[in-house]
Order: sequence, then C-alpha cells, then structure tokens
Amino acid sequence: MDLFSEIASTFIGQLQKPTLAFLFGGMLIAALGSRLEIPDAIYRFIVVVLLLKIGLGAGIEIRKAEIASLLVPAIIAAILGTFIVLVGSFSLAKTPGVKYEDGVATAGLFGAVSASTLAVAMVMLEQSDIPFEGWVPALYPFMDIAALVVAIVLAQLHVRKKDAGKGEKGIRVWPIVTESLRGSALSALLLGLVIGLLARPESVYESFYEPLFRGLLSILMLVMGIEAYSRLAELRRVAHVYAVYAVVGPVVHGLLGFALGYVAHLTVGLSPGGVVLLAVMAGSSSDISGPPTLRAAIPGANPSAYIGASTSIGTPVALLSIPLYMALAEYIFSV
Amino acid sequence: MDLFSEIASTFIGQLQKPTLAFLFGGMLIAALGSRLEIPDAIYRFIVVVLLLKIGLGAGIEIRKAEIASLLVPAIIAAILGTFIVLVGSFSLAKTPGVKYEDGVATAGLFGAVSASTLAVAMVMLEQSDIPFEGWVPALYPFMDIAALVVAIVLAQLHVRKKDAGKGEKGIRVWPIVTESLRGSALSALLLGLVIGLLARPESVYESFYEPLFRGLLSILMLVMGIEAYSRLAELRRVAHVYAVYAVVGPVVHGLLGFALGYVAHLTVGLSPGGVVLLAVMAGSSSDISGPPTLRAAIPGANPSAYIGASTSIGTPVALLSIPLYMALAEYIFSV
Amino acid sequence: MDLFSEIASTFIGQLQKPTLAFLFGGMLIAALGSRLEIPDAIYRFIVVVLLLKIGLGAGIEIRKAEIASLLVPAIIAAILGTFIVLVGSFSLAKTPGVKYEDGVATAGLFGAVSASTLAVAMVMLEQSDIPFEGWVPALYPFMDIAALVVAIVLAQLHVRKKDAGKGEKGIRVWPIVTESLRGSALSALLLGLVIGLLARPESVYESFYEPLFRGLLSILMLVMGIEAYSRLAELRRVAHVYAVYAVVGPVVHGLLGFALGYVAHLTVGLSPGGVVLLAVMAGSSSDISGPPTLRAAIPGANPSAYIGASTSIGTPVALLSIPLYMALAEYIFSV
Amino acid sequence: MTIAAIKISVIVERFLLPEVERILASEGANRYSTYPGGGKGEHSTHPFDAASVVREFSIVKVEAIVLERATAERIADKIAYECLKDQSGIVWLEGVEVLRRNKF
Amino acid sequence: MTIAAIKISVIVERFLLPEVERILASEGANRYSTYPGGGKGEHSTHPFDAASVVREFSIVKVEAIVLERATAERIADKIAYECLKDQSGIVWLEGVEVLRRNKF
Amino acid sequence: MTIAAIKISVIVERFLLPEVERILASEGANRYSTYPGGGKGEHSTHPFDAASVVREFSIVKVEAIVLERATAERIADKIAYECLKDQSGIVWLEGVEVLRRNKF
Ligand SMILES: Nc1ncnc2c1ncn2[C@@H]1O[C@H](COP(=O)(O)O)[C@@H](O)[C@H]1O
Ligand SMILES: Nc1ncnc2c1ncn2[C@@H]1O[C@H](COP(=O)(O)O)[C@@H](O)[C@H]1O
Ligand SMILES: Nc1ncnc2c1ncn2[C@@H]1O[C@H](COP(=O)(O)O)[C@@H](O)[C@H]1O
Ligand code: NA
Ligand code: NA
Ligand code: NA
Repeated sequence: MDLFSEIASTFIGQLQKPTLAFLFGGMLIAALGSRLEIPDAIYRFIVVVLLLKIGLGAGIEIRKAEIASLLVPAIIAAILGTFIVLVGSFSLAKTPGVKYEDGVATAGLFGAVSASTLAVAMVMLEQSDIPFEGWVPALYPFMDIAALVVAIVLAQLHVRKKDAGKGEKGIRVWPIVTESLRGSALSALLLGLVIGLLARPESVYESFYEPLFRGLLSILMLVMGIEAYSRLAELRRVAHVYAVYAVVGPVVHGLLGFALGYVAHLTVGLSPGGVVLLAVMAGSSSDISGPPTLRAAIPGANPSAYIGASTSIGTPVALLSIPLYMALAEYIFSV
Repeated sequence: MDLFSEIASTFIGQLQKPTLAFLFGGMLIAALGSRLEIPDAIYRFIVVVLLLKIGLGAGIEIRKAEIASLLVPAIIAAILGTFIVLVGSFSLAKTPGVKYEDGVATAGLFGAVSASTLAVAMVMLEQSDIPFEGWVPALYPFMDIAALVVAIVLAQLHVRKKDAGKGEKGIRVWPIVTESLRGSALSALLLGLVIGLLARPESVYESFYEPLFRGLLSILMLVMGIEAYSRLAELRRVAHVYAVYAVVGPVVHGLLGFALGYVAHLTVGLSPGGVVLLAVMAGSSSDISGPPTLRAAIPGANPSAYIGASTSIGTPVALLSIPLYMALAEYIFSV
Repeated sequence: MDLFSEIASTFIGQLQKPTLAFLFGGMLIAALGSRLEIPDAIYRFIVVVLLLKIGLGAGIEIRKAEIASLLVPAIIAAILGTFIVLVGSFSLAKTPGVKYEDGVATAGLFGAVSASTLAVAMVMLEQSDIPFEGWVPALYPFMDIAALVVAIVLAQLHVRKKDAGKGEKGIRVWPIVTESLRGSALSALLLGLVIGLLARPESVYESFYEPLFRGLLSILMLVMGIEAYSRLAELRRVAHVYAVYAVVGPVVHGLLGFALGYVAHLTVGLSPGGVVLLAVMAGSSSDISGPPTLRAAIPGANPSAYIGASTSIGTPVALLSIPLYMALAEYIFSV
Repeated sequence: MTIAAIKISVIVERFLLPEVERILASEGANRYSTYPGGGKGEHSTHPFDAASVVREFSIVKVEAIVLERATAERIADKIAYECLKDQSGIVWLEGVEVLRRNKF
Repeated sequence: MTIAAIKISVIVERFLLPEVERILASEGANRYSTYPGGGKGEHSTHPFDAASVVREFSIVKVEAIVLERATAERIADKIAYECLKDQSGIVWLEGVEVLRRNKF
Repeated sequence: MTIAAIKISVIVERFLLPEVERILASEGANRYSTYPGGGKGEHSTHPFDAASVVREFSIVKVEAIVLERATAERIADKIAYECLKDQSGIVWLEGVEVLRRNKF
C-alpha cells in the first residue's frame, strides 16, 4: 500500500473510533444550542485522573528503563518546544496586523503540550497495537516548560525594549518553571510519576486508573468539543492569520516532531510508537495549563487571539493529525 | 403458575434487587433527617452518563435493525404520549377543585418519560434474562415530546380562550420541540445515539459505560428516594385527587402501553422485553427534563401540584410497577 | 523470624503499597505549593461511596453471621471508645498549659474512628490475604459514638461546674447519639448495612462498589495528605503536648485495641484480621464526622488544637501503624 | 475617585436566566455576574449543593451594575412584573460606588 | 416604585446554618438565600471549592432581606452575640430598595 | 449597635486571586471572603458551573469589609489600576454596618 492510501485508510479508521466521535459530538451539541454540560467538578477530576494515570504508567516503566535511553528524547523534547516557539516568533509574530506579544504567546501555546491530545494518541496506539515505551509521556514537561519559558522570555524582552529606561528588572526564568510545575496538570503528572517510580502502584493502576482511562477520555473530548465551538466566536474577532497558523502549525510541528523522533529512533532506538507520541506532543497545543501561565506572565497579550486559535482550531487539527503520524510510522517502520 | 402468583413472586424477587432498595433507602434517610447528600455535580454527571449509555446502546443496535420495524413502535410511542395527556385533560383536569392548567401540566408530566425509571427497567430485564431490542430505549423522545407538546398546547389554548381578545399570537409547536431536544437529558440520549450509529464506540461502551451503569443507577435511585420524600410536603398542600391520579395513573398508563406494545408485537414482532419497556415508559412520569419545560411554557400552573405528584408518588409507583409488566410478559409470552 | 524483623519487613512492604504512597504524595504536593486539588464534590462523593461499600459488605456478611459472635466485639468497641477518652481526660486534659475542654475534645476525636483509616486497613489486609469477618467494620459506630458521647458529656459537666448556678439544664445523651447517626458518614455506612442486610445487593456491590474501592481510596488519601500538611500550621500555634499526644496516642490506643481484640479472639473466636481492624479503629482518630459534632457540642474548645492534632499527626501515625498490627497478628496468630 | 452607580440584584431559578438576560440586554445592560445559591422562600427550600433532581430549578443570583438609576429602575420593574409575574424570585437595588467608569 | 428594606448578611461555617435559621425564624424572617463561599479570617483559610475534609466547616453566606430595621437589628444582634459568641463568622447590615413589598 | 464600615467587592478571574490577596494584605486587610461565580462582561461569557477548560479563568468574587474608608479607597485603587490594568474584572465599594468591631 502506498503512503497516501495508508494515510487515508488509517484516517478513516480512526474517525470511527469513539474518541474523535465524542469531540465532534461536543462541537455538534454546542452548535445546536444544547444545554447539555459536564459539571466543572467532574471535568477537573477527569483531568487529574487522566494525568495521574499517564504519570503512574510512565513511572512504572521508567523503573525498567535505562536512563541513557531517556536522556536523548528528553533533550529532543525540550529542543522541539524551544524551536516551535522561535519559528512562531519569526513567522506569526512578525506578520503585519499581528501584535508581537500576541504572536509569541500563540507560538508558546502551540509549542507547549496538550495532555488530552497526548492521552488520545496513547489510546489510539494501544487500539492499533503499536507499542511505545511507557515512559514517553514523561517527556511532556520537557517540551511544555521549554516552550512556555521561551515565549514568556521573548515577550518580556520585547516589552522591556519598548519601555527602555523604566525600572529595568531582570527576567527570571526559574519562577516561570516552578509556576508551571505547580499547575494542577503537571503536578498530577509528576505526582503519578514519582509514585509509579518509588511505590508499587500496579494494583490500583490496573484496577482503577487503566480501566477508567478510555471512558473518562470520552467525556473529556466532549468538553473539548463544546469549548472548541464556543471559542470560535472569539477567533473571528482577531486577524485571519491566526486561523491559518492554527491549521498549518500543528501539522508542521508534528512532522518536525516526527523527524526528530526518527533521530531518536536511530540513536537510542526510540520505538515507532514513541516517535508518534513525540510528533503528537509537538503538534498539540496546550489547553489546560498553558493559557493561565501565559496570561499571568504576558498580561499585554490578547487571550482571545491565542486561546481561540489553540482551542478552536489547534486542538481539533492536532487530534485529527494523529492518524497521519500513525500512518507514517506504519509506512516507515512497517509496524 | 397462575398470573397472580406470577406477579407476586416477580414482585417480591424484584424488591430484593438493589435498585429498588436504594430508592427506599433514600426515602428512609430523608425521613430520618440524615445529612447524607449526593453532590449536585455528581448527580448531573450520573444523569449524563446513564443517558449517553442508553443512547450509545440504542445507536449500536439501530445499525443492525430494519427501519420498518422501528417505525411502528415509534408511532405507537407518540400515540401513547398524546393519548395519556388527553385522558388526563378530560379526567384530572376537569375534576372539581383542580385548576385546568394544573391538571393538564400534571397529565403532561405523566405522559412524558422518566429516564431513570427506564434505566431501572433495562437493568431488571437484563438481570431476569428477558431480551429486548437494543433500540427500544430510543423510543423515549417520541413519547416524551408528544406528551409535553400536547400538554403545553392544551394549556395555552385554554389561557387564550380566557384572555380572548388580548394580543392573539399563534401557538407554535416547533419551539417546544427544539426546547425539549436541547434539554440536557434528551441531548445526551441523542448524542449517544448518533455516536452509536455513526462511529464504533463498542470499546468504550463495554469498558466504561456498561460496567458503571448499575452502580451509578444505584446512586441515582438514592437521589430519587431523597427527593421523593422531600416533595411529599408539597403534595400535602394540593387537592387529594392529585395523589389518587399519581397512584392510579402510572399503572393504567403502563397497562395501556403494554396493550399497544402487544399490537407492535403482533404487527412487527416487537420482543416481549420491548413490550415491557414500552409499558414502563408509558407508566413513568418525567422527572428531569419535563418539569422545567412545563414551568417555562405554562407559567400559570402550580409546580407544587404536578412536580409533587410526579416525584413523590408517580415515580415510586412507576418503579414498583415494573415487576408487574415483567410478570405479565412472562405469563403472556411465556418467556 | 523474630517480632522486630517481622514488623520491619511488613512495614517496608506496606510503605510501597500505593495507598500510603498517595498519602505522602498529597503531603508532598501541598508542601511544594502545588495548585493540584480534588474538587469538593468529588471528595464528598468518594466518602459516600466508600462508606456505602463498607456498609454493604458488612451487611451482606452479617446475614451469615451469628448474632452472639457480634455482640462481644460490639461491646468491646464501645468500651474502647469510652476508655480512650477517659485516659485522655486524665492525662492530656490535665496537663499544665492545656485547657480542660481542649484536652477532652482531642481525646474524643482520638477515641472516635476514622473511616478512611479503616478503609486503608481493609485494603491492606485483603492484599496480604489476611481474612477478617466482613461485619467487623460495622463495629465502627459503637466505638465512634461512645467516644464522642463521653467527651461531650465530660466537657459539658466541666462547663456546668464552672458556671454553677446559671440555668442548670440536664445533659442529654440521646441528641448527641442521633446527631452522630445523622452525619453523612455514619448515615452512609448504616444505609449500606441495612441494604446489605435486607436486599440482595451482591451484583451492584461486585460490579461497582468493590472494583472502585481501591482507586477511590487512593484519591481520598491524596486529599488526606494535602489536608494533613495544611493543618500543620495550626498545630504550631498550640501547646507541644498535643503533638506528643498525637504521636503516642494512636499507637497506645491501637495496642489497647489489639489486646481487647485478642480477648474477643479467645472468647468468641474473632479472626486475626478482625483483631487487626479493631486495633486500627482504636488507633485511628475521627476526621470527617467527629470534628463538626465536637465543635457544635463543645463550642468553648479550640478546634485548632484538636483538629490540628488529629488530622496533621494522628491520622498519618494511625495509617503508618497499620503494618505494626498486621505484623503483630502474623507473629501471634502465625497467619 | 469613585462614581455612584446602582447594583440590581435578582434571585431566580435557573430556567429563568435567559429571560432575565433578555431584559437586561433590552436596556443595554450587557454585563452582569451570576452566582450559584440556595434558599428558602414562599414556595420551597432549595439546597445549594446537594443534588436537586431538576437542576433548572436551582437558585441563581444575578448582579448587574449600571450607571443610571433610571435604567436600573426600568430593569428591576420589568424583571419583577414581567419575568417574575407568575414565578418565584425577588429583585432589589443597592447604591454602590464603582471605579473606572468605562468598565460599566 | 421601590421600598426601603434591610439586608442582613451573615458569614458562618456550614454547621451553624441551622442555628442561624432558627434565629431568623424566631424573628419571623422565614425567607433567605444561601451561597457557598470560602475565605480567610482570624482563624483559618477556607478554599471554596477544593476538597475540605470536614465539609461542615466550609463557608456559607446567608442573606435575608427584611422590611423593618428593628427586626434586622434584633436578628443581627442575636446572631452576633448568641450564635457566633464562641464561633467564627461575621454579620453586617446593608440598606436596600426592594420591589414588590408582598414578597418580603 | 452597628458600626459603619466599607465593603470592597472585586470580580476577577481566578488566576488573579493571589494578586488581589497581596494588595489586600499590603493595606492590612487580611480578612476576606470569596465566592464562585460566572458572568458576562466586555470580554467573554463564563459559565459558573459548567466545565471550563481553563479553570484559572473562572470568575471569583472577593468581598473584604474594612472599617476605614481611606483604606478601602486605597485598596480599590490599587486593584483597579495595578492588578486589573490589563486584565478583565471590576471593583466597587458599598457602605455597610457591621456588628462586633473587633472582628474587622
Ligand atoms: N426575603 C428574602 N431574603 C433573601 N432571599 C429571599 C427572600 N425571599 C426570597 N428569597 C430567595 O428567593 C427564592 C425564591 O423565593 P420565593 O419566590 O419566595 O419562593 C428563595 O428560595 C430565596 O433564595
Ligand atoms: N473583614 C472581613 N471581610 C469579609 N469576610 C470576612 C471578614 N472577616 C471574616 N470574614 C469571613 O468570615 C470567615 C470567618 O472569619 P473568622 O471568624 O475571622 O475566622 C472568614 O473565613 C471569611 O470568609
Ligand atoms: N456591570 C457589571 N455588573 C456586574 N458584573 C460585571 C459587570 N461588568 C463586568 N462584570 C463581571 O466581571 C467579569 C469580567 O468583566 P469584563 O472585564 O468586562 O470582561 C464579567 O464576566 C462579569 O462577571
Ligand atoms: Na506542541
Ligand atoms: Na409516561
Ligand atoms: Na480511635
């Protein structure tokens, strides 16, 4: 089968998988004005459980892994996060009609990682029996924090240049890092990781976190779909180029991630599934923890621009591109 | 075994089933003044999950069903909803001491469908190994919307006759239908239906929605029991005839449903379990979505009358009559 | 293996079990200032589900048990609750620098029972294949209510002595008992018990309550860990002797419980696992329902003292002592 | 520097929110806040966080601050005598002092 | 047409709600609203939606509007000096203007 | 016996709470209450209890009662012109009468 028909068939197959169906379902009911909604407390709990699950799974696997084989992918993840933001700061942020801070903040979100997109990819790989190293999801913070830090530093440097003379205080990177780590999403992931690493959570992992994973993810997709539709209105208020960036960005970033993942495959033997997950993380844009970090640190940027672009278009496009990377992997690695 | 002892033994058997035990448990703790309560967010989530599950299950089955065999039961469901309201509007609503609008609104609720009662019946049938067509629960909206529309139209015609002369605006049926469909309960059911029909949600259905169904239903029954007790006080403030209607109505409506279901059995081969479910829907009275629709559309009706009658007596009676229809089915169809 | 190395090895084994890991995880993230939090609605639901589960399990087992074999342990439980409070009222409450009411309220909490500690012990026993009579958790209310009643009566007698002459009204024990029983924790336990006893909830118990138990408990431990850390600050504001009592008390009370449990073993054949659970209940201090009962009934006592001591130190110490009683049981009964 | 303004407070059941919003908008008051609540009135008791079977009947408080007293009175009148004519709920006004006039 | 009235606001921990309700009822004020909240006071910090192990200690605001100032003062006094004597919580009064006198 | 006092009300998105708290504390106002809410403003609509993907953007109301008008004005000014300069949110003041002076 040639690459194109491989992609087409994987794509059609995945569209039928429930996870994406729930995303579209959420958009649909929002578009039809339904009053169906998921209570906030449930949504927050689902996020915590999914991230604990991802962390626990990764932690359990890291125990068995060699540290060396982890190091290269971690560095690649951080490079990807940095590079995506730099690209955005030279392309989107320099486009006429786009305020520099808005552009950089948007690039920051697209460089960072969406936990829900990552979770969907994990489910799709499992369903397609494409194996991956259990610790790959633990690369998330490396890419995520790198992207947010770079975006915030670029924006603050820019503001400082404008306000030159007014009370020069240094840009401190460390508080941005700790603030990110303290957010509920990364905290849950890391907590799971530590418990998975140091304790023996296999029993509760297999009796609770693992079986509930897919079901809770389907509810999360519903919420994401509703939100994606509701934010479309905001996006209409900002320049068109955001929509273009939000469509093209995820695919370009994902393919970049795939390429660097291939390097990790050649150097330290990263599995085909691992390469796909790296591509997915690069292609995804942060939805839960990135936005508040950016709003607090770049108050001058317009949140409608970057959040609208990310939630309404970036995340759906990133989710729809997962089958692309899977098809690529099947084609290249013949898995 | 004769019919009577058949009913008696099915009844006693079902009383021991946990679902009804949780209903009575809820009434008991409310009566004893316990501070035990289920958080609202959890209740709302349970309702969404149960209705998604019912919808998904129905959607998956409709794929395999012939459209013709669906059509007759759907028409019957709509007829039942309409007929129950008409009967109520000529009996209860014409009783001395009952305001016409109050009576029609009450008949509307009793003609509409209770999702929780339907869910309980599905569990009971499964436990007793009485099979039913998986798409039968999808008849719910046909009966529900028919009943609400008829009740609202009758009430509005009545008000218009009273206010004759004052700004005659036509009664529009379509907004009532769309309003009903946008409510959270029907939205969840239909969303599940569409996903079940168009995607392949079997994996998540079997790993999440199906296993959690009984457990979540037990919690829902607890909430229903607590509410049934709390609303009793309201009922005491209105005419006795409401209590009589709430005791007799569900059984009469249910038997009517059984009879028309039997017609569907003869014409398009509706299964015995399907006949029972049709009876249960007819016998049940709407608890989640009917009341707000009626309050918005018939503001002149006293909600204490219709909600009290439905929640405090109608729903418990409808739940307790399920074994009756099951016994009837066992007797008639010798299942 | 000698007793000491038995304890050491059980202890180390249990530390690796996920339940305690989640407790420490909660403390850790609170200490690091993470914004990870469990929504209140979820926490309240988890408590209800765990206590329903404990109650259902106990109810199902009581059906099979002989009433006589229940009676002795129930009396022992009530004696333990009473005795622990009396000991506290003569030791802690008489220490210089400790206000009598504060000391008695603290002893009341430590005499009462923590549902979460009990649940953890049940999981640990199951994981270690140490069997116990399923009805033992139903001893909880006997110890709990005895302790709270004695503490409240002692405190009210004290206040009355001080205010001698001012409007002497009798101390009524019955309202304290009913208030306790109406609290959400005991209500859920007793509701489960009654349903387990009178209905046949085995199906829903096995499909829902039992499988979710460990997972929900892991989330509960997270909440307990976060709370334990947050309350430490309060504890620093009161006399040091509270910290000492909170460290020593649980172990002493637990060993006392073990000793009286051994008596029940000799007289009515209480199983080794049952003895451990009795020790755990005695060693635990009430976290959910005791504090509000005490605050309402002993308004003069400083809640920072008793709640701080119990939540920040008492509960972690009680949880960490469970392996001690398990090791003791293995040593003495050679299970 | 504070500016005198009027706060309109409304307590209604949730299913009436769209109606209240419509009235606010009809008078140009497009900004408001909402809070979940419970309460006891003439009709019945609403818990504020226990499950209530019909969610649309839970209590919501709406607060809208407007600069003109006349607008506030018109809004309050419409809500009291149109929206709440046959429905339960209450309306009241309070004088407040706001900062940043352009935000209202 | 608005009528002057008084709003009594009380912030207490949830386990004291029955006591506050009793005092309100003793002065004939049988209508009130409640709102979930959080806060920081003399004693400790309460999150308003994170799990707090003891739910009965979470913060609740009670608002009751009454027509007579004297009634409001008696209620506020009783709450402050009876119910909250040894407990944490605060009470205050605000003048408001209500519509539809018969609803209060 | 009631004492005149000032209530500062602030509506902000949750991620700004620490900032508001910092400003309150800087003026010695260490006691306040918080309430979950939703609303519609210049920028967007916030549901008050449906899932919002970014929780930190949900609406919170902060109320702090202080005895001195000057303090209240300083706090309101700082919040309006420092904390909310580039962010959405509003601030207002209301006169209230409190009981038990020592609690404020
Ligand atoms: N006097 C009052 N003070 C405060 N809240 C009230 C008052 N009267 C009614 N309410 C609120 O308005 C809701 C509906 O009131 P009602 O229309 O009297 O049933 C009640 O549940 C309370 O939340
Ligand atoms: N000055 C104040 N302004 C607003 N809320 C307050 C104030 N003082 C106390 N509170 C609220 O009342 C609760 C109990 O206060 P306290 O009795 O001081 O611990 C706090 O958690 C706050 O929610
Ligand atoms: N005039 C107003 N009255 C009441 N609440 C308001 C008003 N303006 C803004 N708000 C609240 O403040 C939030 C932020 O407003 P904004 O900064 O205009 O987006 C809104 O979501 C509302 O909750
Ligand atoms: Na990315
Ligand atoms: Na019906
Ligand atoms: Na104890």
